[in-house]
Amino acid sequence: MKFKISRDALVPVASVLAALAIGAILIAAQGHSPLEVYKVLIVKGFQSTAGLQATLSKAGILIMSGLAITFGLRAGLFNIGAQGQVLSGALAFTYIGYRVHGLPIWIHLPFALLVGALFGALVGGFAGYLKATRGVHEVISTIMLNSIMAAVVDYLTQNQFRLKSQPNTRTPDILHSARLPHIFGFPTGFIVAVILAVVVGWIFRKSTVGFELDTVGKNRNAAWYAGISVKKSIVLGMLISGAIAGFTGGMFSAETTGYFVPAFYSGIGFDGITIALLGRANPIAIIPGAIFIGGMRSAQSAIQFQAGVSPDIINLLLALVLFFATAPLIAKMIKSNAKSITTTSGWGS
Amino acid sequence: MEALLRIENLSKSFPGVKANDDISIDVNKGEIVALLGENGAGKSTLVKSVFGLVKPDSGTITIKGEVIEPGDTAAAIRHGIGMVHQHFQLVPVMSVVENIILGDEPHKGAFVTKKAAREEVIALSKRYSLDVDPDAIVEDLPVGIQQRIEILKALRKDIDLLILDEPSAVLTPHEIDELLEVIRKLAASGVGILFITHKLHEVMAVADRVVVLRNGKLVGTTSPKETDEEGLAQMMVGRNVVLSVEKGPARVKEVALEIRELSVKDDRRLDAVTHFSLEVHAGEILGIAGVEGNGQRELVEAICGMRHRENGSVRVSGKDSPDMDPRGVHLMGVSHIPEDREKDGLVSSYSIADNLTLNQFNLKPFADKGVRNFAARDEYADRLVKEFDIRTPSFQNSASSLSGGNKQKVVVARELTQNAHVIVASQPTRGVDVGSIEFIHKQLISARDGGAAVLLVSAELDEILSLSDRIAVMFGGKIVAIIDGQGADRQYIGRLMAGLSE
Amino acid sequence: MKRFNIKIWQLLLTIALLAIWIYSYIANTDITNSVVASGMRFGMPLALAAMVGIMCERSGVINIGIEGTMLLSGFTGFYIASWSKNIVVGLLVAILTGVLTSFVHAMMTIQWKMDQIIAGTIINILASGLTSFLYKEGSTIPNSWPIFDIPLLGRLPFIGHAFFTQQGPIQYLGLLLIPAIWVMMYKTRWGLRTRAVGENPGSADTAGVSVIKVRMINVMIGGAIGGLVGGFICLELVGSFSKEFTAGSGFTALALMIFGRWNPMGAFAAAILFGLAQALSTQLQIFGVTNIPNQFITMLPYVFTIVVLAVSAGKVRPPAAAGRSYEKEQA
Amino acid sequence: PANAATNDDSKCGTAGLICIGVVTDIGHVTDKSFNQAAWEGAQAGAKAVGGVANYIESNAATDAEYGNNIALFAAKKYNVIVTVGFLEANATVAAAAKYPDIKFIGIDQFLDTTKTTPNLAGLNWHEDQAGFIAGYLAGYMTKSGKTGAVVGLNIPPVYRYAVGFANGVAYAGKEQGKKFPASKIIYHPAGDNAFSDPAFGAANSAQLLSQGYDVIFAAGGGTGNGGLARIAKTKGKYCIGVDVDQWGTVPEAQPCLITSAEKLIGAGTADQIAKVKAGTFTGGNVYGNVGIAPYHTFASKIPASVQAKVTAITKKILSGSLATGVK
Ligand SMILES: Nc1ncnc2c1ncn2[C@@H]1O[C@H](COP(=O)(O)OP(=O)(O)OP(=O)(O)O)[C@@H](O)[C@H]1O
Ligand SMILES: Nc1ncnc2c1ncn2[C@@H]1O[C@H](COP(=O)(O)OP(=O)(O)OP(=O)(O)O)[C@@H](O)[C@H]1O
Ligand SMILES: [Mg+2]
Ligand SMILES: [Mg+2]
Repeated sequence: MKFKISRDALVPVASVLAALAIGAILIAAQGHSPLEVYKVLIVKGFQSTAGLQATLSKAGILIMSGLAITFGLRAGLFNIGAQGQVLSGALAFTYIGYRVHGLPIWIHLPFALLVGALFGALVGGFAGYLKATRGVHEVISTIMLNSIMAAVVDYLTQNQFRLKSQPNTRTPDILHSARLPHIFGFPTGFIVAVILAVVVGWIFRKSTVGFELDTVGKNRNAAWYAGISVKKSIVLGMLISGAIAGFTGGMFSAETTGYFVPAFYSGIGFDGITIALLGRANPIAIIPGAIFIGGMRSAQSAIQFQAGVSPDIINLLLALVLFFATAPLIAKMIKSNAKSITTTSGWGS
Repeated sequence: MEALLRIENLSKSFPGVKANDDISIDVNKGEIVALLGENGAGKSTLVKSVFGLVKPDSGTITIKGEVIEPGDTAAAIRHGIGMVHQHFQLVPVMSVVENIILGDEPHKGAFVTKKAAREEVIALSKRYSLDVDPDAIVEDLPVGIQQRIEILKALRKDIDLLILDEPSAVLTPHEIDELLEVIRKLAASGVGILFITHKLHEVMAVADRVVVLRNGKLVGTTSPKETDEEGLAQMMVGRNVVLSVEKGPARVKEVALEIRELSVKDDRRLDAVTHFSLEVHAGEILGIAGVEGNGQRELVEAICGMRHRENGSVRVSGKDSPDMDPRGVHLMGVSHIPEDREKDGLVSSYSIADNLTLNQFNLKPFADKGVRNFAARDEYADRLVKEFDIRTPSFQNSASSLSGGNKQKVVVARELTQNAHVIVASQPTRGVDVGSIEFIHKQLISARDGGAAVLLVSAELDEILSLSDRIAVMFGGKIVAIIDGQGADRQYIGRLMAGLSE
Repeated sequence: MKRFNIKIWQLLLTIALLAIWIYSYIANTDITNSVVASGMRFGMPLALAAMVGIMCERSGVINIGIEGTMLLSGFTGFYIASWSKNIVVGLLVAILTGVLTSFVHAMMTIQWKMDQIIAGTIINILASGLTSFLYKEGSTIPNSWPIFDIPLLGRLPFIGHAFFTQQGPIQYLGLLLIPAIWVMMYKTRWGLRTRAVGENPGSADTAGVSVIKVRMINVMIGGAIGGLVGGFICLELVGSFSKEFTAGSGFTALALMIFGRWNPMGAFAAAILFGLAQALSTQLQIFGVTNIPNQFITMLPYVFTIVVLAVSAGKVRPPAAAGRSYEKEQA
Repeated sequence: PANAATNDDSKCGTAGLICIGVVTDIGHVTDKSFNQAAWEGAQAGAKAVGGVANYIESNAATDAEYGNNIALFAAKKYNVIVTVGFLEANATVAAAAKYPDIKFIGIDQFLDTTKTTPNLAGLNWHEDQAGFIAGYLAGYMTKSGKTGAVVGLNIPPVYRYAVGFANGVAYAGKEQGKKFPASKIIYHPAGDNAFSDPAFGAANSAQLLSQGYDVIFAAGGGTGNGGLARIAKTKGKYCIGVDVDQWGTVPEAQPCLITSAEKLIGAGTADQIAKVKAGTFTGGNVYGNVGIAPYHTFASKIPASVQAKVTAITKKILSGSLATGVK
């Protein structure tokens, strides 16, 4: 039994190795030294203090956006358009962050984050409401809401929320009382993200609400039979998924950007999907994947500068890792019985 | 003479179970062989191997002297095997015609010739006197009709061997008689028949030979001439089974379930139940007899709060029960054994333990202030698995690993251990073996004797007759008669069910 | 009754749109023609991308890797066209790439029974990583596909000018291909089997239809269409490959597929409707409507889609087996 | 280290050697647009002063990412760092304060000079001037009098290009005594793909063409390029590119491309590098030159009189004697 467990744990490790091996061939084919590239990757991403800081800071955001997607997946909802919720959360956070003066940090920051989460929840919850009451599929509504939110956010940043002294479109700087302090240089966002992961993990493991959402995700008819309000669960699932996404946008602003420009946030929502899938929609299991990806991302520039390889190698490596970690090839090779990953079955209409 | 079908030394294992263990069976031309066994004995696995749906681990299957490639359905069909499946293999959103022709469509080039297909289906249904509307969409049809489509599908090709895996589980007595007639006719025309059922009187009525499986092994062969129903049951279960239900007189108390002027619509928003009124007393079993599709499902769902009540009220122990609130109704003391366990009654990827507490997970002792208590759940599950003899290595296993009968036991165990005032049992023994039927019936009676009001809905007229203290016959969404259970006349009820006036 | 509801809404919407169309055609023929044609241009690549989804999902395979399929095909199509100095070769290679990409997707989902959402995500990030990693600047193609008028149809009254003039070959091809897919899906034996496999693979299997084969082939046909769209965007619309040129259209296409209820003609209508809303928002800018901020004008197609869906209500019902890999044992 | 011929940075830090590092905005030095132009300018500048040039492409639009990339150059003792795009503004200001010995050139970054250090120059352009000149040419080339612009996201530089263009058209119309309808500006909706949506550019251009618009300014990365390619397929219509001379970057646009509204990013960057070498680098907000690209084969089709008028108006605009009317 012990032996089997260690074999299952080997799967991700072997997947990473396999991805790196294929990556090495591609790098060598372009006339560079794979060894040098990987050295830079490890040194810059995981060894130096600055690198580790950047890694964990990125990992924190990845964990949070992964949690947003995970929360939906567990309730059978595919929040493919979390990006719109991230954006609205980020802008709402920023507005409170620069507009409300005179609050101490321990009130201002949590309050602004709460408002960010609230706005994310509004957007996500609206999609959930449309699904529960009108049967509008969340994949459509969230993708459409993405574009709508992009336009709304763009309008606000260009007008009411704009820093007038700058010719370019951006908001004023977020006040220090709404910025996330680093504790001894350690990215606080990462700690918050891990705590959030534990909370979400607990919800699905131990709480009745989590069980209700899970049941709705697995068999809607049985959930209804068992006295679970399917509609309420759908709204709740999207609401919380959106809240986490909005919170992620706020945290990113608080820790990293310092003011709001829509482009800062591109890709956060979609990254969350990759992370959630890599972690098999398990809130705790997404953490190592996020750290790994965070590390690769933070070493990306150094790889180009110091090793001369296109930084896009990182996205390629990521895809390969996801492929090997999920395809049964590796698992078969090392004779693991690790169950294949499932997220939702189908569109879970 | 060479046997038509020859199964030799067939074995098949699934993780943790040996479903078939070195089984050898012959079926001759024109012979009707009944395959008996408890739930999980391995009957379905065996016939699925013959039809190529399961690839056996070892053994050979020969038909008319030719070996069939294992695990190849198309080959089985080519060799003239037809099969009616235990679980319907129909495409719900397609028409009857489309379902029947699937796989071998009348065609011109790449195109399906709709007209020819339709004519073929009409002719087929005439030939076997199995009436179906060729253009109806399958999901709109009652299960009985769906079963007919399954049978027509299997009969469509000129087959040498017909496999029937519990074809009668959802049929009315009349339909069963028709089915048995079809089977006899086919056998007379030389088709070999392999017939799985849990209804022993059917076996006695048509089988030439009976083969019994237990725990994956062949335990004996007999024939209706050599034995009786009791004997068959004993062979299957390995012990004495009491087939007739023993129950004392009902000690009827106050009204526990009161339905007044209830109207309900079906999924297509058509009237399914209209102005329906009924009272069920504590301490009695009221059986609703009726051909499936006469509003029973909608009635049950409306009573249990799962379907909107257009009109009327449902009172439990004198209090109004809420509309569209299954939890609210449950909390008033209503238990519900749903007719479709796979769809409504279970979450198949959940553990047996979670399924045993599926509608109580939020109640004490299984949860407190929104936090679940796994120790309490497991203790409870352990007890129920033993008490209800649910065949599984562990209550941690997923419900999907259970055989049909054992899945049903999970649902029944969950619903009958909650000390409910009202028990709504919809098709509680569908697809369940005789041993388990006996067990479930005993449980229902003891619930009645414990003071619960039991509303029993069953397409199984025998079940209704043997359990009910009163019988309500339902037709077209209404009650057409209420009869005393004692000495009720089978023929008379049958006529009422068919909508014939007295 | 529910089904009936949907039909009424569809009917009302169709009538309303037709009325608006006829009215504005009479009021201002040129602009109406131009807007309708523009709607087609916006909608057609999306409609074709939605066909990829339909081919896959009708047979029970969810494909969220449409984006990646188009990206990879556009990439190879463009570079091969550039290298061979032949856009026909480029287009063929694009289609082949689509087939190969979907073959990988099919292996993952059908043979290895991987989670289908994950498989699609892998295709997407693999495509994005590969195309940017291998990207080389400075390549050009000798010429790109021309636009042209269809001789007779182009002169038809009412629809002729809007549908059959001044469009590229993909537009016209789409007008043939989409109905062809519809006919295939609803009139042929292959289509019947495909739908059966997507709804209840067990049923198809017990009828002797090979679930694996039907799925593999449909997914690969879908891939070919995806390759075609990717190739055409690079070889016709733009004439060059740019990174991430798909710009999320693969996901919009999925939304339109659902909007169109997994029906080829439905998705086509949805895509054209979406395209029309875009053309309309452009037209509002052309008319110089300045009292509404531009962001709110450009938001129109998205708001429109949500509103139409919310009002016409009716639960969408995906092919029942979509997303589930088929285990023969459990038949 | 990779890239061009002059990229060996092992000797950086030795006196007199100018080492130039370019930190791109999210995007690549091959984007056929401003990242590429800045990188080419840096290389040209390096060549002119006998220095070294290298680039790092940013992978995320965050201050942290930009800061890290700048730090990579600083650690290697580069002495000129070019940051591209206004998204990098904050990071550049912070880095300039942190590394007072390094000269910073922030492209498209308008500085609040009360808060910045003198080793930082914000290099900007009057896009409205380039747009105006291109529009003026369009005003003489249009036959129908109907002109339009299909552009990316409505952000200030894009806005200035587009409105400058419209004003230029109107000005030319007035000169000719014609009252043209206002030039139509079509913006891409907000979203991550505003500058990478060729299908949008193509479809919108086609919509304008079919309504008789005959000179179209397509400005906005991939979105604009899609427009150019589409316009080129309709005979007798003209298109105008943006930022760089798109004759080379979008060759399939050549049948319609009469010119491109350019901001001379490369020249501006090289110019600042030369100033560093000469010791005349001053920091603060500086403006680079704008103009329109050569006519290429259209030189023979655009009447000489029109060409002369355009040359004259260019002078007036650049000297400031004629205002574009864009705030
Ligand atoms: N696909 C499968 N995977 C794992 N175990 C299976 C599978 N199919 C059947 N089994 C197991 O094999 C055994 C035999 O099952 P089978 O369905 O053949 O029983 P059966 O005799 O048909 O029962 P029933 O009367 O309930 O239909 C059971 O223990 C069942 O749980
Ligand atoms: N095993 C299979 N599973 C699914 N589809 C199949 C299979 N074999 C063939 N098809 C498809 O079914 C259609 C008919 O092929 P098939 O060989 O079954 O025809 P047939 O019934 O033998 O008809 P004919 O009378 O023309 O010989 C074709 O579109 C073919 O591609
Ligand atoms: Mg069975
Ligand atoms: Mg044949």
